[in-house]
Amino acid sequence: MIGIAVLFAISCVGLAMTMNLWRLARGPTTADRILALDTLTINAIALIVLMQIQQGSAVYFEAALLLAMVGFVGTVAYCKFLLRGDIVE
Amino acid sequence: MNPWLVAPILIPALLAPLMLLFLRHRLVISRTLSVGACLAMLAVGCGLMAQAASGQIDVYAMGDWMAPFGIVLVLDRLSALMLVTTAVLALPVMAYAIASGLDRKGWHFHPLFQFQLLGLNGAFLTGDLFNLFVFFEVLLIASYGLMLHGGGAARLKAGVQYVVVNLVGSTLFLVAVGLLYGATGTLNMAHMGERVAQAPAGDHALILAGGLLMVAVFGLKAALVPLHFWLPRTYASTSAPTAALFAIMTKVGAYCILRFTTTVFGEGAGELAWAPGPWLLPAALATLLLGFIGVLGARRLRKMAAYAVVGSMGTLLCALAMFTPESTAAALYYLPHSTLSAAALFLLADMIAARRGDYGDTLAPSPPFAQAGVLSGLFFLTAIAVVGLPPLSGFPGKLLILDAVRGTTGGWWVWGFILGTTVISLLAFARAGSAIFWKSVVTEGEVKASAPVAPQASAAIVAALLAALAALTIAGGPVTGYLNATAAQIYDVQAYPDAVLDESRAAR
Amino acid sequence: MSIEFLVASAVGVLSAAGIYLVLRARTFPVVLGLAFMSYAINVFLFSSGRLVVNEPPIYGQDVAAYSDPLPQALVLTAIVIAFGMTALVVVLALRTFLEAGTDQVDGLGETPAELETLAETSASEAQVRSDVEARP
Amino acid sequence: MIKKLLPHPALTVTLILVWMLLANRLTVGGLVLGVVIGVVVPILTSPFWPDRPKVRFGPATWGYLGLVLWDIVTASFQIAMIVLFKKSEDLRSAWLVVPLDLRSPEAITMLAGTISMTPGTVSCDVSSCGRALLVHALDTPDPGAEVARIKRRYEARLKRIFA
Amino acid sequence: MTLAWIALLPFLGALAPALTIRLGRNACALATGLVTATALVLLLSLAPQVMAGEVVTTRIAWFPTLGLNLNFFLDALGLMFAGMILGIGLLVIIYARFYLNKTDPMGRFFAFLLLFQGAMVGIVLSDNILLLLIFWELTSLSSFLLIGYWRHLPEGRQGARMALTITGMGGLSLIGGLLILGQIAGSYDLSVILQSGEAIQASPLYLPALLLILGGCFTKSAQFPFHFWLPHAMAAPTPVSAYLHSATMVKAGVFLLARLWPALSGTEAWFYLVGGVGLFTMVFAAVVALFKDDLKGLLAYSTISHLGMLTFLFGLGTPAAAVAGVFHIINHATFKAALFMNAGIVDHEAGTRDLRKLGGLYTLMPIAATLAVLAGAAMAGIPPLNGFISKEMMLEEAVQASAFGLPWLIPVMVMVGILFSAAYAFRYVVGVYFGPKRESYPSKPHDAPFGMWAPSALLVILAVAIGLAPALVAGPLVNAVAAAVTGGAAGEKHLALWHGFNLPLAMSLGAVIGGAILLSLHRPAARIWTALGLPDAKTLFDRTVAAGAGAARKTTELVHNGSLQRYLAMILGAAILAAAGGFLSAPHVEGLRPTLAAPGAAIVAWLLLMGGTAAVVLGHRQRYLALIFISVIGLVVSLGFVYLSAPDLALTQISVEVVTILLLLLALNLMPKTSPVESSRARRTRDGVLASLGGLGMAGATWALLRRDGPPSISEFHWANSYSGGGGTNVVNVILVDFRGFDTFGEIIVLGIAALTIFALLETADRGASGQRLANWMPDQRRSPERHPMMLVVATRLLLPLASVVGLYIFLRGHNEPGGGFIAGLVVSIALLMQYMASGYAWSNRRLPTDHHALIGFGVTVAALTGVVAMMLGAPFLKSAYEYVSIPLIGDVGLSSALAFDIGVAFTVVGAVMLALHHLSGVAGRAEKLPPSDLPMDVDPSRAPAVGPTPPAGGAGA
Amino acid sequence: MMDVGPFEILISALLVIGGVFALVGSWGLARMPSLMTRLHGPTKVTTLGVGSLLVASMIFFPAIQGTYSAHELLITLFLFLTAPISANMIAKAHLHRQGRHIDPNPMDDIAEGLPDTGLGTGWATFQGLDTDQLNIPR
Ligand code: NA
Ligand code: NA
Repeated sequence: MIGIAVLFAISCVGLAMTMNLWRLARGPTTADRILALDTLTINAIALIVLMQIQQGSAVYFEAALLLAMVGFVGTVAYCKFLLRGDIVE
Repeated sequence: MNPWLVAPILIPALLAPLMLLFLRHRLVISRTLSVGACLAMLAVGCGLMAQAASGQIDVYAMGDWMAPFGIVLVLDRLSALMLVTTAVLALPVMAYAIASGLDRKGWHFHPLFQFQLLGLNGAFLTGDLFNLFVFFEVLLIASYGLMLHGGGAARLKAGVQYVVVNLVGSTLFLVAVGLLYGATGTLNMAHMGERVAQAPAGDHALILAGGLLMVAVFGLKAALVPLHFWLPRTYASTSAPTAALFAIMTKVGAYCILRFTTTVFGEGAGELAWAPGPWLLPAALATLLLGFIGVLGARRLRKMAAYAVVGSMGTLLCALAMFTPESTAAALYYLPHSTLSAAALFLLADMIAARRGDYGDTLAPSPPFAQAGVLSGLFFLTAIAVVGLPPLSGFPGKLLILDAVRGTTGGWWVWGFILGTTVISLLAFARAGSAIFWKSVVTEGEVKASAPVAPQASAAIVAALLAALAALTIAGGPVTGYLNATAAQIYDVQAYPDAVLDESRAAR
Repeated sequence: MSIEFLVASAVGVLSAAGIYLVLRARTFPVVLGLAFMSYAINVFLFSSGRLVVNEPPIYGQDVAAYSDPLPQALVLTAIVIAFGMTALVVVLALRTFLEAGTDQVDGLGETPAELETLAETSASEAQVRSDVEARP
Repeated sequence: MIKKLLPHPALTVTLILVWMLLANRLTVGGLVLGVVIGVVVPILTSPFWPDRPKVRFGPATWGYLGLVLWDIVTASFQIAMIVLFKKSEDLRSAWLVVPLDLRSPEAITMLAGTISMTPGTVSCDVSSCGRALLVHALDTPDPGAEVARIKRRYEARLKRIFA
Repeated sequence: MTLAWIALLPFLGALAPALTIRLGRNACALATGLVTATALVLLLSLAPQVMAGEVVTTRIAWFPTLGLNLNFFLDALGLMFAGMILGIGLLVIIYARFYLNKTDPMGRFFAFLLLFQGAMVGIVLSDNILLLLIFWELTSLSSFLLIGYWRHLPEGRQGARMALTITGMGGLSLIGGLLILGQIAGSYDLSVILQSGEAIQASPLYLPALLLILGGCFTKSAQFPFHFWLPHAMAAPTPVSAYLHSATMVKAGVFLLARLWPALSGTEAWFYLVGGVGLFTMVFAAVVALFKDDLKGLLAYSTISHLGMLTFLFGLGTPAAAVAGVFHIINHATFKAALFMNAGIVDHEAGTRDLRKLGGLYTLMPIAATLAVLAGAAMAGIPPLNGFISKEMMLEEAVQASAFGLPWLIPVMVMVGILFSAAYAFRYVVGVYFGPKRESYPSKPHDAPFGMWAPSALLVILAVAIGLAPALVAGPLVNAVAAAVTGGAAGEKHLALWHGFNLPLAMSLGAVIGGAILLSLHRPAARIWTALGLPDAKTLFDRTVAAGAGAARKTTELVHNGSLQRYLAMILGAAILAAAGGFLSAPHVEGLRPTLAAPGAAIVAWLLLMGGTAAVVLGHRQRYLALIFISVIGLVVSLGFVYLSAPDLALTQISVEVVTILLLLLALNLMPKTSPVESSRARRTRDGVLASLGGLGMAGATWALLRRDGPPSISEFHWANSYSGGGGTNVVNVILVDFRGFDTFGEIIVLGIAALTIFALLETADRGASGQRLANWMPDQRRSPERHPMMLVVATRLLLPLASVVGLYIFLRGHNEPGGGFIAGLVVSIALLMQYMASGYAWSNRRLPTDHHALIGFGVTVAALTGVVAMMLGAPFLKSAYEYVSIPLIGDVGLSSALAFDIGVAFTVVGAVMLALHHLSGVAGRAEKLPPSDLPMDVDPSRAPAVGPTPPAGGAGA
Repeated sequence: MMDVGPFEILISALLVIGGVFALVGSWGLARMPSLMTRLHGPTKVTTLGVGSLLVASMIFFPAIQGTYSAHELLITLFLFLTAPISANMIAKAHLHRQGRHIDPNPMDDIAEGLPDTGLGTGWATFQGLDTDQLNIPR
């Protein structure tokens, strides 16, 4: 049962990621692309979590944790670049 | 295990961070330490060479993990030779850098120099292919720093090219390592050689693809045409001591071609034995030709020197490509010669440029300038060395090569190219010297140049390099004796793998 | 569709993109190209240990199967080195742009004589020198 | 002295908790290490957090957290419905200006975060005097009521927490 | 040993003039003369032995494996030449002492002269042909210095360069020839080679060897068509011309012909090549000589002609001809050196060497005139002078020779040659000393000082003496030499002035008469000659060289056009070629390893990767967008690592990715935001093809690897020993810090150096052109005024401690679980970066005033010391140790020395990242016109309202 | 399907909900008409979806695998902490790029620009502090 649910969820997240890709490619504004990337990262975290449940192994949590942290930093940096040019000032 | 094997790596590894931590603003102490380190490396190198001369191959297992599982340093006659050549080069170059005040013209010259030596020594000692990559990176990144040291738009532009080309080269290195590891399951070169020998025929294509790619990567460092493009502008644009030190960098490539081919694709490799050779020769010939055409076509002395490096690499690689003990011994004689003579030429070009003000090192007449007499004498001797005329070591070097390649496939080509390019370079240097020194006697006006820094010392340093070449010539007998033994050791199918892998064999 | 095929084709596409981008005429795409090459090579090197799923190389008495740890260690080293190199080349690209006013690297607009000009170097060298001297 | 040792007591507690979560094991040793970390890390990072917002930890805080959590869940369902079934043309989006009574940056941030995570609104900007929030509402029939709801439901509670 | 000393003495002695010049010109000349005299005495001390038929040898090993040894031998041929070199050398030194001006640097002159002398002596004494080659090239080099001695003369420079080029080229040809010769003979020792004549001539390599050797001989001895350098070399001071270009150096080629005569001569090839070239040169040069108005030019072509004659004689291949050749070498040396000195005296006294301005000097310079008459007569072959005897011997051989089946061909040509020889000899003597006296000479001529004419007088006396009593004066020597040259085949030859009436005598007579007639017809003949307008070899040579250099420059600059893209294309192309070539030239069998089925998510990830890649490639001109897209690729790669059981890789990739992006964004801020379209469609196609090939290759290689199992990896050992030997369960980490800790050690050094270089690059960015550009920098995009958004600042304040804890955690667990020093270092760096991004550089840095250099230095030192400590404990470098320590309350803690190593790694990482960031933002700050903000956030309602400006240094303390 | 315990059902439900939410969030991103409207989906729905999956995982490991893992909580904490800030920064960037005339929903035929703050000052993205205020120490 969990197996099927995981598969379902993975399919959902996978589909979500393709939508993110579409938005990323499509834009039209830069902010859209940043948002799409940010969402993609969150979906990637979801994917990792699902992968762990599927494999019954908890080795990859740090990857998800780091992704959460790093995805945020990336988004902020991209935005800051749009706002100020200089991301550290 | 002989702990002295780590010394050539450890000396700079400890000294450079020390300078970084405490001595960033202490030029005098940094200089003292730097020269001291060079001297120490020379001493250690000589000691190791004396030891290697006995024919014993010393293995040092890093972290006490035996080969092929851990990384080992291997000291044989060849690596000892490279260590000593490096140290012999480093000392005068460092002295010149100090004398000319280069180390004040930017940050971190001394740590970078030491790191550069670390990378070089590591590359010469390691027995592990991936560790070789790491040391390549160390020496490369230090070389980036040194190359850019002093700045300026021209240097920076050239620097971008140098860095990018080498980054691509590093990528290719890893491709080769990946292929070879994937196909042999090992990284230790001696072990890889064994695995290659045992590999099923179906794996040969992959192994050879990896092997040739590896050789191409080494060829990139060795400025093998058409992988040489990075060199002329880089060497001509950087500071003279850096260019002089870089004279050994191309030799790293040559060394690696030799080491890698003999250990991995050596006699024991069956059908794959010596497979890189036939690919290497045409490229080496092209290198030779293009290099010396560049020498003849250059507008500036430093460019000329840079192309001379390319040309001399062609000469060296022609001999290496034959993969016979005789040709290897010849190449190994030519190696220190071409290193030291190129260094002398770069330093000399710098001295000339410094004394000619705006005329710089252009191959055009200028009004008379300071120290022209001394410099012309040094130039004459350096040109003799670079062209390969007697009485300096270039001549016996070329004779050795010509003698050794006789009778091999392609030997006649080598003859024709070496002799022909010698004519070209002879013509080029005659023109250059005459333009700089003779025509200046009759050119009106005066040069606007600040008084040269440490003129006597600089001249003495170049003279010392030339003296080293003279010593190489005079001591031809013992030197070639050592080199013949070196070649014999390299071509001994068993010696190197036995020394490196014995422990693990016993354990198995 | 096998994982192996996906990985192999990914390596190929990343490499191709890397090659194409480093052949562009400006430093910035070249840097991007180097990044692509770095991705490709990391995956490739990693692949040299073959692919397995859910067998991380964490040692345990009862663990029988594991992915080859050695290529992973190699890739880690390679990533770190590539990181340092990328940082350097990025800064170098910036610095060169600031000094030369262009990020062209295709030799356009440079005559052979210009390619050999070093006059600028000496001026800038002199400045650096005086600055370093000013420091204790 | 205490202030120097424990610049942000709440942070210390959080960090100890985080450490225990990370360590994944409840041992005395782990706890000791967690306490050490919980004390040392805030001290080390305190220069970057010079202000000490006064936070009252009490039922109000926990209540607020529970409320927000509930709102997040419902908000998500609402948005999901809108996303799935509402036509773009029918969306009654609006800009809301939320005048602020809160003054501490931490509190305002908390409020803005709450707004962003709860039904149909995303905080977009603050005024340059820091006394108003700019909020985008995805689908609101009555913007004024929405502002009032925000002030009543969240800001009022936050005022009590950040005294 | 004596022989080696004779050869080396002039070299060592070259220091003498350089050192003694301070004591004056006489001392200098004396010292030089003493050196030469000593060598001569040493040589003569061996003469009795040699004349007795003994061969004196000295053998010193030098390059034994190459066969290049200091092997000298002295036979009669060597004795004759060495005697000539040293004897005439001595005379030239005396002559030069008086010839050189006060302003001429004499020390240098004599030093060069001695170097040359040593080289020449070396050639003739070498028993080893490789050694001979060395001396051979040394003559080229030292003569280069001597010809260019007068640096202010452009003719001197050009002459020197031309001589060096031509003879140098010949020398290289000779190297080839002699090496082949050595190969055939099996030794480079002349004594062996000379014994192997038959084997040599039977070898298929004989002809190439011969051609190459002749290339050396002909260039050195100025044989047609390599003759043209010699006249131009005459720009040298006269002593040099007399010495090098008549008596010694140019004879080196002839010497070698003589030396190798037993081994090479006697074949048809030898006859036609050597004899033919010699004969043609003899005739041709004689003709040219007649029409030279410059005395030295005339003598130069005369020399060429005589060298041709010598070559012709050795080319005939008969022992008798060889004897004649040997004899004429001596004779020519005597009269030609004398004539050169004479020409120098004329030049010195009359101020010109132009025959058109000279004449009638007989009364003004009687001594010089007498000597010139005698030497000229010897050159013209008039009895009873030595030139006559050797010419007769030559004619005797010539009339017997037949070429191409035409018995008259050689005699006729020879006849023409000697006729013109007589004519130019007459022209010299008559043109300078007889005829009408000129009204004004450039300077007032009178006889030269004794020291200047005495040497030539000595030579003339010798010429006369040989002519009168050849058997007595030269007979033993000539016979001995002939025996040495021919290997005894010549037998005893009685030299005599009178051979009776015979054809040669008639020819001689005819030549003398004809020569006189020709001289009287000189004016019309000269007009015809000028009208012929034969091409000037020097012009041709210069043009060739210039064209060669030009072509070289064009080629070089065409190939190396400064385009990084071309370079990379070549490099990548070569790499593809190498790999593909290797792959295709060996067998390949597809592997059988089963593949893993790809789940849908993997395909989605793959699609993302493809999409991201396509977006970057297609949109790379929009740089900022490309950076966004590239993040997708990093993300997918990380996910791939997660899926494929490489957690450490995933962590590293994730954290490296973001730092890289941050650095790129920082750099992009100051750079153009778009790339223009610059490459043509063709270029893009080329790049596309290259990229496709490379991509296909990489994909193919990956596929091939993934489809096979391969031999067992060494990592099985790592797996098995990771816990027991390395004390950790994360095998990747144990490999990194233990099994292959040395790699990691190198890796952090790389990182450290990268940071140092970044520092060095950016530290100077505010100076020079760069500083100018930064000062004038204008943002190319509209900017929001807010620098430090409040909400971001608040969030990062919370995130920093959280991330630090995570970093610490990842660090501590690294040895057993995914993680480690590098990732931890990056995590901490990212947390700090976040702080800097949110609150600004100035504010943050004041709160974390770390010395990044020190961090890096500390990191590397700690890592190195971890290894050194092991060494101090007697273990190898980087040997690890681990211990489970029981700490109260905390319990058992695994402490590994590798942990210390990892600390070094982490510190280096943080230092490197922060250093790069620090300086990048420093540069950006310089471009910024705004003062740095001291506030952590722009909007802060809790802040007190403004109370007026305060100095920024007053800073906001915590 | 045997032996389906309450945990399995709970986990499965959470997984399904999480998956659906993640999908819906991204669907919103894909289909909404403007950035401001698109921002809502990922910020709330996706975040909650991932949260749901994390909770599922948090239950799954101790309940099914018998191993204990609380990292999920940390990830959730991170996500909930960062998602609003990300949204805020993206919105700010977008406002900055689009200007004051930005419409809350360009599809609804109502033209509407950015409102005033009502306090006399502007929005921080458009109006900064006075420069002499910048150096004020606190
Ligand atoms: Na909301
Ligand atoms: Na609207």
